[in-house]
Amino acid sequence: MTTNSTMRDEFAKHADYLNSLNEKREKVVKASRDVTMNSKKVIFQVHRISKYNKDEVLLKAENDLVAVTNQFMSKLVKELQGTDFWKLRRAYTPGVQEYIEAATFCRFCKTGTLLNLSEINSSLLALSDKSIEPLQINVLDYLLGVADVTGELMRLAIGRISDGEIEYAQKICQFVRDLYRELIVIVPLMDDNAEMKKKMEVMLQSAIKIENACFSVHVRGSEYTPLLGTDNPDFSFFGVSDFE
Amino acid sequence: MTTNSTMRDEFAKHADYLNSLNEKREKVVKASRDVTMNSKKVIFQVHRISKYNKDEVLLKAENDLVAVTNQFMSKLVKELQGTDFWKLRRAYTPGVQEYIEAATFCRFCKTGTLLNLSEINSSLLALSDKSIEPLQINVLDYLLGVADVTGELMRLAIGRISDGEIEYAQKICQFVRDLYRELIVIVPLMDDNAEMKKKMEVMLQSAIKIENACFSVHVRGSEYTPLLGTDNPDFSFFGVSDFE
Amino acid sequence: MEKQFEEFKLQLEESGGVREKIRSVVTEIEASNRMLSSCLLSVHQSLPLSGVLEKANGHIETVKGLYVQLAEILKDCPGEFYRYHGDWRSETQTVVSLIAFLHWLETGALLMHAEAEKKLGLGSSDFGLDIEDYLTGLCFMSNEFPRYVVNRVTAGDYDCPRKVLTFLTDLHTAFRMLNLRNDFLRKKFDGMKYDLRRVEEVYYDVKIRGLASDGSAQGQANATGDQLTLP
Amino acid sequence: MEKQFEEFKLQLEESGGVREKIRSVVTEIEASNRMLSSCLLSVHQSLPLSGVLEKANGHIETVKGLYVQLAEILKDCPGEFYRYHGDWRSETQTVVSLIAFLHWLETGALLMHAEAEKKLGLGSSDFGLDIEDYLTGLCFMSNEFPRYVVNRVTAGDYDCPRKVLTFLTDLHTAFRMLNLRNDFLRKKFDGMKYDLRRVEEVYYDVKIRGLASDGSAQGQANATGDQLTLP
Amino acid sequence: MEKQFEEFKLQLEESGGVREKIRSVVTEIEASNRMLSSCLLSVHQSLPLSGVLEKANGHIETVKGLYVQLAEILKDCPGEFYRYHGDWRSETQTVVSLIAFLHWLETGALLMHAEAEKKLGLGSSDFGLDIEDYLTGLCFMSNEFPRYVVNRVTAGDYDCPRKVLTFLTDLHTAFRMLNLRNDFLRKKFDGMKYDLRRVEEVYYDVKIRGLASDGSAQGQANATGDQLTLP
Amino acid sequence: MEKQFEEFKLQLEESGGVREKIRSVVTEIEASNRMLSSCLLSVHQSLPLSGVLEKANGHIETVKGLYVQLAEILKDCPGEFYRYHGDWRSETQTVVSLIAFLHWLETGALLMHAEAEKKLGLGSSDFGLDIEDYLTGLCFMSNEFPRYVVNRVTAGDYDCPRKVLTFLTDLHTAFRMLNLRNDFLRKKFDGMKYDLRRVEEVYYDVKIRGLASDGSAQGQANATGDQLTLP
Amino acid sequence: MEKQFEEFKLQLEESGGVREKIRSVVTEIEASNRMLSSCLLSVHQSLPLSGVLEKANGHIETVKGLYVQLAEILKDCPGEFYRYHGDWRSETQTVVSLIAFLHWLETGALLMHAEAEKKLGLGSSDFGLDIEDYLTGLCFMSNEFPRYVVNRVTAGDYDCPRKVLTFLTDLHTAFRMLNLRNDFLRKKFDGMKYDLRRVEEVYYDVKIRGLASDGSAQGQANATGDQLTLP
Amino acid sequence: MEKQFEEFKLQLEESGGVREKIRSVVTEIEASNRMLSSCLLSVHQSLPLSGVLEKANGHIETVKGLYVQLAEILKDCPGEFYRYHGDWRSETQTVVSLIAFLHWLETGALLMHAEAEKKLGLGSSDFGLDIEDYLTGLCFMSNEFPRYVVNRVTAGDYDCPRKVLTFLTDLHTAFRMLNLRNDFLRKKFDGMKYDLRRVEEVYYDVKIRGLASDGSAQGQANATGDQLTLP
Ligand SMILES: [Mn+2]
Ligand SMILES: [Mn+2]
Repeated sequence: MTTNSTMRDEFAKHADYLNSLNEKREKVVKASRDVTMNSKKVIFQVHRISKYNKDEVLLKAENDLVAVTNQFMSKLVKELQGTDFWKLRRAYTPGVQEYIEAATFCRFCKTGTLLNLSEINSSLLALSDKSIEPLQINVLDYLLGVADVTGELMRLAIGRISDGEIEYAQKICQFVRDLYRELIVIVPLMDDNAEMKKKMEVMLQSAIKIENACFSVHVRGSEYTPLLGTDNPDFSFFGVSDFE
Repeated sequence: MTTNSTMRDEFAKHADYLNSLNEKREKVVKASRDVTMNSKKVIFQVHRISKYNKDEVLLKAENDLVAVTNQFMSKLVKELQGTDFWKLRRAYTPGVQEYIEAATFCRFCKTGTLLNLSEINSSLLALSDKSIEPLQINVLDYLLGVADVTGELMRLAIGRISDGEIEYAQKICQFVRDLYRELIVIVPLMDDNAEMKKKMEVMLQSAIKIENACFSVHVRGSEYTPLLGTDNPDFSFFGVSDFE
Repeated sequence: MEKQFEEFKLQLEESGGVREKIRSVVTEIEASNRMLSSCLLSVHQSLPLSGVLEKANGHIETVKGLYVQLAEILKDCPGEFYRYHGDWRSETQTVVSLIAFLHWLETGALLMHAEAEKKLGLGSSDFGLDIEDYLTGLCFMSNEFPRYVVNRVTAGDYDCPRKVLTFLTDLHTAFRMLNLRNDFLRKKFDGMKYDLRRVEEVYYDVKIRGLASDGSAQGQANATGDQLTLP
Repeated sequence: MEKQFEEFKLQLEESGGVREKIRSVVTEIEASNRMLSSCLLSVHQSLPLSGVLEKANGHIETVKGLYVQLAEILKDCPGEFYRYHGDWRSETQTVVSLIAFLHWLETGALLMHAEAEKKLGLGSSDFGLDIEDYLTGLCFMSNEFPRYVVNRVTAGDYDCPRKVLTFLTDLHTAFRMLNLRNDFLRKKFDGMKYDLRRVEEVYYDVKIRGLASDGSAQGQANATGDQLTLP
Repeated sequence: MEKQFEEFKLQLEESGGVREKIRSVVTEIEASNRMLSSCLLSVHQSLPLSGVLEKANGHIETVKGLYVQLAEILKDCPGEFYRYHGDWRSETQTVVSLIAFLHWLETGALLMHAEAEKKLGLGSSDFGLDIEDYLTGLCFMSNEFPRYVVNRVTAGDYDCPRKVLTFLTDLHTAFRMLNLRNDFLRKKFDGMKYDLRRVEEVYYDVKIRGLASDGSAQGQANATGDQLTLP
Repeated sequence: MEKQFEEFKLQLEESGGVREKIRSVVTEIEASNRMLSSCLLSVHQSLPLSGVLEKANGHIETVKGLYVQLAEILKDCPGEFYRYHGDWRSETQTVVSLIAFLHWLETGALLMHAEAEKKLGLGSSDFGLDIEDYLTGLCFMSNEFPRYVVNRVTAGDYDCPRKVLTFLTDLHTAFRMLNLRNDFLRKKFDGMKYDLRRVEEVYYDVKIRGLASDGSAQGQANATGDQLTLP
Repeated sequence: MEKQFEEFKLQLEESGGVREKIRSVVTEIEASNRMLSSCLLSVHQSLPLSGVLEKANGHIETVKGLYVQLAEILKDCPGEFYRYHGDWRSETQTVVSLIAFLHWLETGALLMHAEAEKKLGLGSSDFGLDIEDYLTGLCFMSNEFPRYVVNRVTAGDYDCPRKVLTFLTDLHTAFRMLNLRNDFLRKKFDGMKYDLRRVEEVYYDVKIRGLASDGSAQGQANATGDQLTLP
Repeated sequence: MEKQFEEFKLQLEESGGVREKIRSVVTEIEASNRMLSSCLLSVHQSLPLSGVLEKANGHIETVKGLYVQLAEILKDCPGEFYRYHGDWRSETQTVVSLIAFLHWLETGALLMHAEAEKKLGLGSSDFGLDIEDYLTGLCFMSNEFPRYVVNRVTAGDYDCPRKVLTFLTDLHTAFRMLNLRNDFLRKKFDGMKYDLRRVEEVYYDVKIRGLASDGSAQGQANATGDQLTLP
């Protein structure tokens, strides 16, 4: 019957389309998982920082990050080439977010600034085959990743105080607060902000944890300021440096 | 300091252990996803069955299943070799369950019987490197997979009735009921049966759907039994055979 | 930091604006769909088909105009079709089900993907008809048939079940060529089996009573008007 | 079908029996842990340490006996250690935290994984101490230190904070070598930072008041008994 | 500050008191609704209709008295009808569904909004019957019809499906005129089409078996009592 | 203080012991319920009823023995029935539903509360069958009927729906007399109307096709075995 | 069947009535607890203790009266104490926490179980104070102490932490004797160690600053009123 | 029937239009609230207070304008304030918390209900500030204080905790006068005691270290800007 075979031709096309879409999605999911796992390793590497090994530790972290970019992000980029990025977003967003988290974490530790989306995206341009449209990370994934980095910054701040680097901790505190103040205005504008709203709550808790740690150091230091005959609290007693 | 360096040695070992465990887990997850996707394809192939193409469709399905076993299950088996199977169970259970579902589905359509766990496990023995302990699917994953197959059997039964194969549908109905009656006694004995309990509810719903379909055919057929001058309902009117 | 976020704010406000524009068009699509659906529903009440079809085609023109507007809006956001896709997905599935049903009423044949795009004025630009939406729409269409044959038979049209049954059987066979994920579309497709079953039952009811024609003799006596002559 | 399920039933009942046996031993481990914990807690009240340690070591013997029983039970299920692992995981983490704390009180050093296994009578058979459980136990141990130093200082032992601080700092540094997943262990490890912070604060408090020895002169005057001489 | 909170205290106690009074009346309405519902349910068992209706009308008098009490309570809170509206909304929707069903049994016609208000003793004061509650009640009423026609046909009343079908079709058409928001009412209305569909199927069942009268010949033989003569 | 807690320790251990004993018996009850349930499920497969009933009654004997054990345990805790009641409540509701269904299969009548107590060996001591548990059990039993009538009809027993319908209607009417609180039991009872409705539909399906006997002519020819002769 | 349900109706109404009466008394207990709690809270603001205690004892008289009412209601339901126990359990735990805290303020000692019963007018009849409720109440009381010592120290009472610490340590030690099940009470008790820890820290704070008396010299200078002289 | 539904259509469209207008204004209120909130957050960073306040007051002007728009919309629906109240309730609670916090920063006093209405341009017409919304807003404001005092102390303002503590204690006492229902507001108020407790702890931390002024000596040296001089 003609109708029947026309229908069969039509659905044969659709079957091919669905099969290849699924296969692509699977490949993207796998590439995204690799990015996640290796980005996490970079983050742990940064946390190995201490007062004295800063440059060395960060150098290694940065190299590791470059490796993630070249080995795993490039794979993701390759799998995605020629696809609508928004269509498969749910398949790769976890990896991309973790990558953003690792990259912005490294940058903050290095320079105290926020790594911009445009910088990341231009570094991705290099990975793409020139002939096809390159992967560009969208604002939403960037913001979701940036929201996560505040949790790592909180951990970092607590560690810095332990190392006696009070000012470093205060810089982190300031940075997280600034991020929060910027984001709070932007969140309702985001496409599907349920996930982000949860992250904002976590971020606020992180900020409060840092503030409480700074407060604690401050009052403890202030108690003896007069005793030590100086106007500024002396935090040199903090940290374990003096008995090592 | 000695203590310090002893500690470092100790934790270096632990770090290696955790890193390799994570990598192995990732590989297993990926292999499991492949098994899932390709087992699903086998299931869809079986659903392409009709009154007339049965042998041909099932032959293709069985060949596809063999391919899943040789290409993807073998990969999973390879990744798992030398690991404690129970430790990484959560990483591979989705794939294994879907594989069980596909394999038991094929077998039922071919012979009307339940493919046993021991049969599956002996087919897996062939895939393993002889020197290392081979992967053997455990009872729990087998039962979870078998529970899922009843959903596919329900779909099959509805289709068979459409094709006029009432008796086939009734055979499926009987099979699903038997499975349910056997499982209901076993479920509370299973290790962590929350997932299975949910599946049992779905299974009961599947059984009821098949029963309702059989009921519907029966009363409709019975209405005209006297009219047709026979004792047995005549279902030859069901199915689209007669106008093609 | 501030500068980047300033820029993000602008970008997000812009895409928020796009969304707002889409929302407004989609609301209109939804209203038009309701009109179209309401109009098509009268086939269940055995009103003269020609009138129904004419009116329905009028509504489709409206919907087409709205899709053209959507496509226009999206033109300013190249590559972002799937970013906003969720905003009109459900309405598109509905409209596909309606125009495919209408098409069947008119021709007795399946509305192909390319034809559907054409009917909605799409496909030339980036803005196309997503295949999964098209397929879901077909499943929704299938859900209308059981009710349709019941009401046609009640109205005395005993030939309708056979035609519908042939069509649905073919459609179902074609669908089975697809490998679906465990998602929305598969669930909808599962429902199609039940529609098929129900239509078979009605066919059986008329057949066993000798009411159904065997399909060879077209144009047998029927008293309820012009609906039967079409498909 | 029936035959296979009959067999499954037997197998599952058997493993249910294993679980029941495990449950019963684990309940005893939990009780012993409570005794051990209760006994160790008295270090916060500055009772003479030697008595505490002796009593504690008695409890550990009991626990060891129970772990040997567990290992015995598992011997009949080769390769299924991780099948039942969840049933004693939490208690094992607790016991590790307690014996590691005790070990530190006795030696001032970290209880190594192999030592922990030995103390629990494990490691020779299939039944070992899971590494993640060991690490989690160490995190729990760390949680005890802030309270400990506070109470030691209250009791007049101004040298304790420095010792604890050195130990915890080393432990924290060692932990940072690990790449953790976003799981339970990572959350527990995150908590260790706060313990460290709290101990630093106490150390700062005694240091700034000139109460802390600088670590070079051991055996400075203290009046509260034998606790100080140990670590 | 204190003075302000003093005042708040009074106001909160006052509105708390109102709420408590409402709660107590609403509990009684709920109980009366259950009685009324239970009484109306017996139409499914083909008891003589006249007895059912009489008894039901008695219950309605009780409910009416309770609504008058509610209106009385609200008189002291001008402009606050919608403040407390949620407290009796659900019960009102139920009672509307019941009296509308009863009204159809008695007259075969739709209970109008104004009639419903009158039956409940409302409308003269600020306290009226919210339109959306009225409409929701009609949707609930519609849910009763499938069961009703099934049981009527079982009892041998083959004329009932046609009457109900005409009524429901008209009601459904009227509802379709409304532009409902995407809310509770809309969902309930969307459900009405399933009632319609089921009634169509029952009508189909009697029609295809030649059991249905064609509607022209009233008063054909029936043996199951007075229910048939009414609508 | 110490003496008081010493005493508490004893009392808590005592009630802990009671709970442990109960737990162990309840686990066995649950397993027996599963066996009984699995056995009763075969009525859907139209096996000869007598065999099913015999086997089922065997399981009931087991359950009865377990309830006697429970009652024995509780004898030592006068006045504390309701203290531990929650520990076996759910299993009791299940067993009531099973024995009440079985009783209906055997006699076509409702298992009375006193009969249920007797079947479970209860009622003589303090340990009785809580009324709400009994009622909840009846609601669960009701849930079995829709599936049962469907399968009976498929097996050719066209008289079953009428009998079940009469029984369920009576049961539902009896329940409606009760003023249930807004709780678990009420919710379960509210669900019973869906069972009733489904049975009505099945009865409708056989009735409209002229398959149902009218209940006057008992003992008509049937070939599918002994199930039909019982209720 | 009808007769049985008739009887059930009576029994359910009776127990419903009991529940309603209990509910009404419990609501009053809850309100009185709020008053008592509010009154006791002022100890955090260092108001003269004698006034607070007097007023608080007045509230306790009210609560006692309400418990006598409860006991009166339960008298008619012998053996059913635990049936309704859940209805007042939470309020009872609260009131125990309040009167135990008050008792400590007055005497510095733990309110014994028998004393608590007496204060609430219970114990003579079947209606007693459940031991687990009493213990849970003590855990809640413990939660108040950290806040209390913080505010006392702020108010200049540097001796309070030591007294509270002794009391809480003893209480904690006594609790540790108990073998608690893995339930609500156990969780609450596990929380007590945080209270203990916090009080230890406050004691540390005053001790390290040389503010704490060593406990031997009673009656040292304090300026903030009569609170210090009591416990 | 048709006429009635015609009328309903008009009424539903009217109220739909009102809702749409409200929605659009409320979206703007939410955005303004976000700006205001973001602006107020900078008080935690010890920027000069005067700048923050000025900017914040600008945002409040915007919000006020929006509330005037809302009131304008509602003017056409007399007596229906509470019908639509849920649509802006949450945003109103937020804005109250923000302006009350701002007011405290400026004056050290509580923003009264009448003042809040005035700040939002409300109160003259039917459109007022619901008391429960106002109170909920105050609870939200209270949640800001713990963080505020911590950051003020870090910035060297040791006098802030005492001031905040006095304010919060008074507010808490005032709230306790109210008999809150068991609802959202009650839960929010119950949370306020945690804020109070945290502020007490911060005050304790500065007091015990001799950092807090005793409140008698105003105007002591401080270097961190103008925040200290205000409250
Ligand atoms: Mn992270
Ligand atoms: Mn499946």
